[in-house]
Amino acid sequence: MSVLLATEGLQMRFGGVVAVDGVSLAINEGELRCLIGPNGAGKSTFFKCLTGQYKPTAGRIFWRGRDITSLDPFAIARLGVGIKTQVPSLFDGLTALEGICLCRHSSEAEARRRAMRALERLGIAALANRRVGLLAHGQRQLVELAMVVAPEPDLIILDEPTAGMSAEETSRAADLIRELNQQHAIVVVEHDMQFIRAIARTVTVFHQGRVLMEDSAATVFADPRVRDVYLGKAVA
Amino acid sequence: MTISRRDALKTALLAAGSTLAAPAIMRHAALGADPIKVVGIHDASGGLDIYGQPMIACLDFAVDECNAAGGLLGRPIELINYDPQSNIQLYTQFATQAATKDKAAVVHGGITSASREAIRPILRRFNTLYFYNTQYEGGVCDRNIFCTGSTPAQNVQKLVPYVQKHWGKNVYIVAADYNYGQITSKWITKYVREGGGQVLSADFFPLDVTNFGPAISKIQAAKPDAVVSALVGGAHISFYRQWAAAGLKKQIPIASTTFGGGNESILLSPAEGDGIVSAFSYFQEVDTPLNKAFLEKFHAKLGAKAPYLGAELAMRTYIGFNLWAEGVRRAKSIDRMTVIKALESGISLETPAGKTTLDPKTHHTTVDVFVAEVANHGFKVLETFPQQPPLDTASVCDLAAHPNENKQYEVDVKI
Amino acid sequence: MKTVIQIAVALAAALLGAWLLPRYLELFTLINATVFVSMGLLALSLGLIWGFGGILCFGQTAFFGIGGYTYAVAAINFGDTTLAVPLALLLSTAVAAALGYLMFFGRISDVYMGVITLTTTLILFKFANSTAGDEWNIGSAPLGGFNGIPGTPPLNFPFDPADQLAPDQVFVVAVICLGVCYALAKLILRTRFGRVAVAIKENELRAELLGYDVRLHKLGLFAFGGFLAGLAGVLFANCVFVSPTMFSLSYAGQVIIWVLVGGIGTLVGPVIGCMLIQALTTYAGTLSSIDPNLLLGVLFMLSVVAVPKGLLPTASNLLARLRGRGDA
Amino acid sequence: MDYAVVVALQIVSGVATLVIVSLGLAVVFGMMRVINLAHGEFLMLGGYTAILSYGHGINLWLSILLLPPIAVGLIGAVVERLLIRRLYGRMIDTMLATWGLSLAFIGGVTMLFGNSVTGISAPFGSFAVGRFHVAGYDLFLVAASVVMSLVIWVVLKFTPAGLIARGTMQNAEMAAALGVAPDRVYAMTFAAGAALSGLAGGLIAPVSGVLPTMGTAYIAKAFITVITGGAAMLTGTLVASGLLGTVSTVFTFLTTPVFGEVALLAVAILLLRLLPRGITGRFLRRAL
Repeated sequence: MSVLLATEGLQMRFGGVVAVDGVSLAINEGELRCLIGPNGAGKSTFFKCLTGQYKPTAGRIFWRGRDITSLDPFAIARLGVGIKTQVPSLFDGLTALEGICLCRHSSEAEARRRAMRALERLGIAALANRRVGLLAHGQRQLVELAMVVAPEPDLIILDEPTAGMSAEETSRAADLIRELNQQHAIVVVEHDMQFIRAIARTVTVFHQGRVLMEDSAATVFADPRVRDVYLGKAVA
Repeated sequence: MTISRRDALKTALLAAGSTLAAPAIMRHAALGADPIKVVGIHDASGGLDIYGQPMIACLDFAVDECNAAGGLLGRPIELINYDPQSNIQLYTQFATQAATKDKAAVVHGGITSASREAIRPILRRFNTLYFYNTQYEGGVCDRNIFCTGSTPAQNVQKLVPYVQKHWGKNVYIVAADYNYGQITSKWITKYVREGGGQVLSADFFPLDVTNFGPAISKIQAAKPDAVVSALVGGAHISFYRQWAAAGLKKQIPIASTTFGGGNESILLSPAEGDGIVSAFSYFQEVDTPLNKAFLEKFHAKLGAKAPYLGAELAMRTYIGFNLWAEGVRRAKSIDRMTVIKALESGISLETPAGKTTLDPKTHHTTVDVFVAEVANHGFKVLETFPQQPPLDTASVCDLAAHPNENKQYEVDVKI
Repeated sequence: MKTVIQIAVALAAALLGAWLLPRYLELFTLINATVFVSMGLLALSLGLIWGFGGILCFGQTAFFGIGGYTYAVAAINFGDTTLAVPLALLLSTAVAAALGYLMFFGRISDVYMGVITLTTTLILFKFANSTAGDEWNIGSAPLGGFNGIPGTPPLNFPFDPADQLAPDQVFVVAVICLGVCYALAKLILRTRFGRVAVAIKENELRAELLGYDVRLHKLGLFAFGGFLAGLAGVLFANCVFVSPTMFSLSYAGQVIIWVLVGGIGTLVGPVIGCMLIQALTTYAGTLSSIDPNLLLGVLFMLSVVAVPKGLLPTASNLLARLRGRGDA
Repeated sequence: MDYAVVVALQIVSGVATLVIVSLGLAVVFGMMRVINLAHGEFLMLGGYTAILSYGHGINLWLSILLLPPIAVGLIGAVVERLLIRRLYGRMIDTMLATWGLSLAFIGGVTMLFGNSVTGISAPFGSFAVGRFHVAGYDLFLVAASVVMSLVIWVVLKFTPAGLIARGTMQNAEMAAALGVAPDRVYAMTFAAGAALSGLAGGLIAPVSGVLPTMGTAYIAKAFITVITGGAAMLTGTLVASGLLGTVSTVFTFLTTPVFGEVALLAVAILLLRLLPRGITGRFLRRAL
């Protein structure tokens, strides 16, 4: 299985603060990777470097071996990366279907077909003609997921997809992620432990801008240091 | 408006005649004949109101005077005044309205040369006779226009020798940045060089500039014998104010081709204004019997509201209307071409500003020219030059030979 | 489907107006109407890039003036207006594209974009005002500074300089231009390019994350806005004349007010808003008792407080509520 | 040599004028984020207050320094209550409303005082620099701009009122939670900004003629200065005024006043392009 996305000594510095300090990791085709860590561990900053929203101050990012470090978000998206931000960003003025039809495609018909399929996959076909601005929070998250999935990207990156979701919605989201993982590689940035336990295979733990450890879910959850990191105790 | 019985009879006959000819026109009361429409376009507000208000007052006065004497051809004059608010686009709008909607017999108006050049093509295109009664940079050669104001060959040609005789050869020019300022500066340069002097520099200022600090410093650095100003409008008055504030009035005197056209001498305090010299074809202080009689009637009619006439512009509007009226009387018609031919037959009027003769070839006027100095909010006449012909325009324009000419000639001088 | 009807109605109205009005209106009113139409096109250009593209441009008059000046200078030099019009449109579009590149590829935020565009039109105003000297003549055409270029030749039939259009013919051309441009704008908004531009206004980040180069789309829409404003400038040059006031702060402000009063987010709103306010300004100009500025000023304040979303949207909402239909 | 001194003096007075004209807007727009397009007219009203009171025999210094700020401050308070209060947070509507306000002021003043240009002759006469003569009033303007800046700095930095105002602007809810009435603070701050503009109008009346449309000449420059200045309201405006004022006066000397203005605007665009959040968005970030 070839490496889809890799970072090498990635660093992001804001003035004196080093939010991401030399992170190197690799995501393979079809993999499901979770990036976890307490608030302020550098997860979201790392996410924004991957999506091109931030230009890293050092280190490099590769996509299928090609250096994409300085690309703009739109160029990265075109490579086949679906991106869902932490705060749901949608086209409130348009209907769900109109918004999703905007995903890049060859023709109108093609776009419409993909949009309908994405809505059905997410089980929200009924919302097609509803104006997104008027939908409930959970529904909006699902519409955004549909928008990300429609162009059938190779990799989907999600930043705290379960934020603001009820326990029941979170578990449904977990099933959804596992189902999507059959077709797309997925990277999830999250700190909600129940959700991670439900979907995780490989887990990378962030702590103060560095990778604390990276291993299978079971090993990571058993490790006392992870518990200390979350409780804010100093860690060796 | 009292019409004597004899005129009433004449009017009735005329009215009857015109009824047969064009029934549609009979909108007015059966007794009074159809009024002759005269349109005045002068800025009553905005930066140029200091010139416009006195001109409007004189035009109203002239029309009232004419109507009191029974109007023209037995018909009353109906004056329509438009205020373009110192905005050129409104000038074109009102000129179009005068020509196409009011169907005016004549349009008197335009203060800056910019506004004249904006409406001259329109009035020519819609065949409406146009009188431009303001002193300007000369050279307009167009059979549809009569320019009754003085031109550089009459005023600058008297002002510059005075400056060079009393103050010194070399001058510094400050002028308004549009065609009037640009071309007048060339004439000033021509006469300064002919007088053996040199123009050290010429600075041009858009009409809305009020801060002359840097310019005043540059003038001091150039050390001229005198400053010649062709500044225009309300905002530029602050130049004279700042010049006095910098205490330069005693060091470097000012002569101006425009100072006095509006009420500048009243707005500025004597400390700021006194001593400025300008040359025009009329000052309110010119002492001729006709001028005294005119001023008495003018102040009697308007009382306290009578504006200070200052130099030329208002009086030329009064004279311009009377020249047109004389043309209509000679032509016995208000048809444009007939009136133009009558005006070209050599008309000369004795006016409060002295004898004014219309030159057939250039449609300009031969006038007396006075050089005067500002003294205590008014003017003191220093020199008088009788009957100065418009030589500058005459040298390039001959409407008798080329009646379809439609161009403004410029003097060929490099500052 | 809705768009096709709207375009058909607009074109029909334009043709009807172009055919009927010259017969009934007096020459003077017709010339004024042409001024209103050219202003309407300018309002349409801002209505499109601001209402739909979310681009806050305070300097739409810059392209309006460039269109007018290029047309006048080219027409005087060529002696024939046939090539002058395309040149004017090309230049105003090019300048819009250049300014757009400077701003959008610099990822400038809204408020600063408003300032940069306002500054651009002010620079052009001050520059145009200072070109009275001979050294500013371009070929045989004097720029004329404060005077502007009074001798701007009116449009003539293609490649036939002698046959110049009469004022009523200019009116017909203007109305047809407005109708066609409205239809063009509506069509562009239906294409993917247009829909993406609207999406960008809704949420710029999401549009980019879908793989669209946001800067390029904004640039394209902004340049098209420059094209429309340039054409409006050419029409204005034919019924008034070209002068620095085309760039002035007062025009720049009025354009914004037409769009705001007419209603952001609609295309026909700004055009109606423009005609309403222009008519009111002209009417207010004739009143000697009250100063037109006072009247307009009070109107704008009231319109902001009472009609926040602009005339058209408020009217259409009212209508919708009356009919009980209303969007969910 | 003395010519250089004169040029330097002109530059300093050019900068001072820009500071005076922009400070009122720095408070209203810089702090309150209210786009006040009627700022130029507040200047004009200050100018008319100065002229009318001086014309009625009131002492020159009272009519320039005291009456304009009081009069325009009151007008500002009324305007804030009737109009601006409803529009906080709605940037575009504030812009349109204040544009209407500026037109209304121009129209109203034209109807009341007519349209002719009036003015006061500048006090202080002139003094010689080598063989040059410079108006004393220019130096007075420089002094005035320094004093105004100092007063604002002291009020904002050291007085409780200043602290409350700054706090409320940054987070009205939190200020309310601490027992401050945000509405009153907004009203006071807006009135203070208007008073500053009125004072500016009074100060520049002797230099430039006073007419109803005088505001339009200053509105663009003031806005561009405050925006180029950036986030730190006072320091930003001062730095931007220094930079833009110098550039504009130098170019005015080298070429014509028009190109002085064009140079100012061009530099502003360049600055905004290089520093998208203004000068103090990048440097001096912690300044007031």
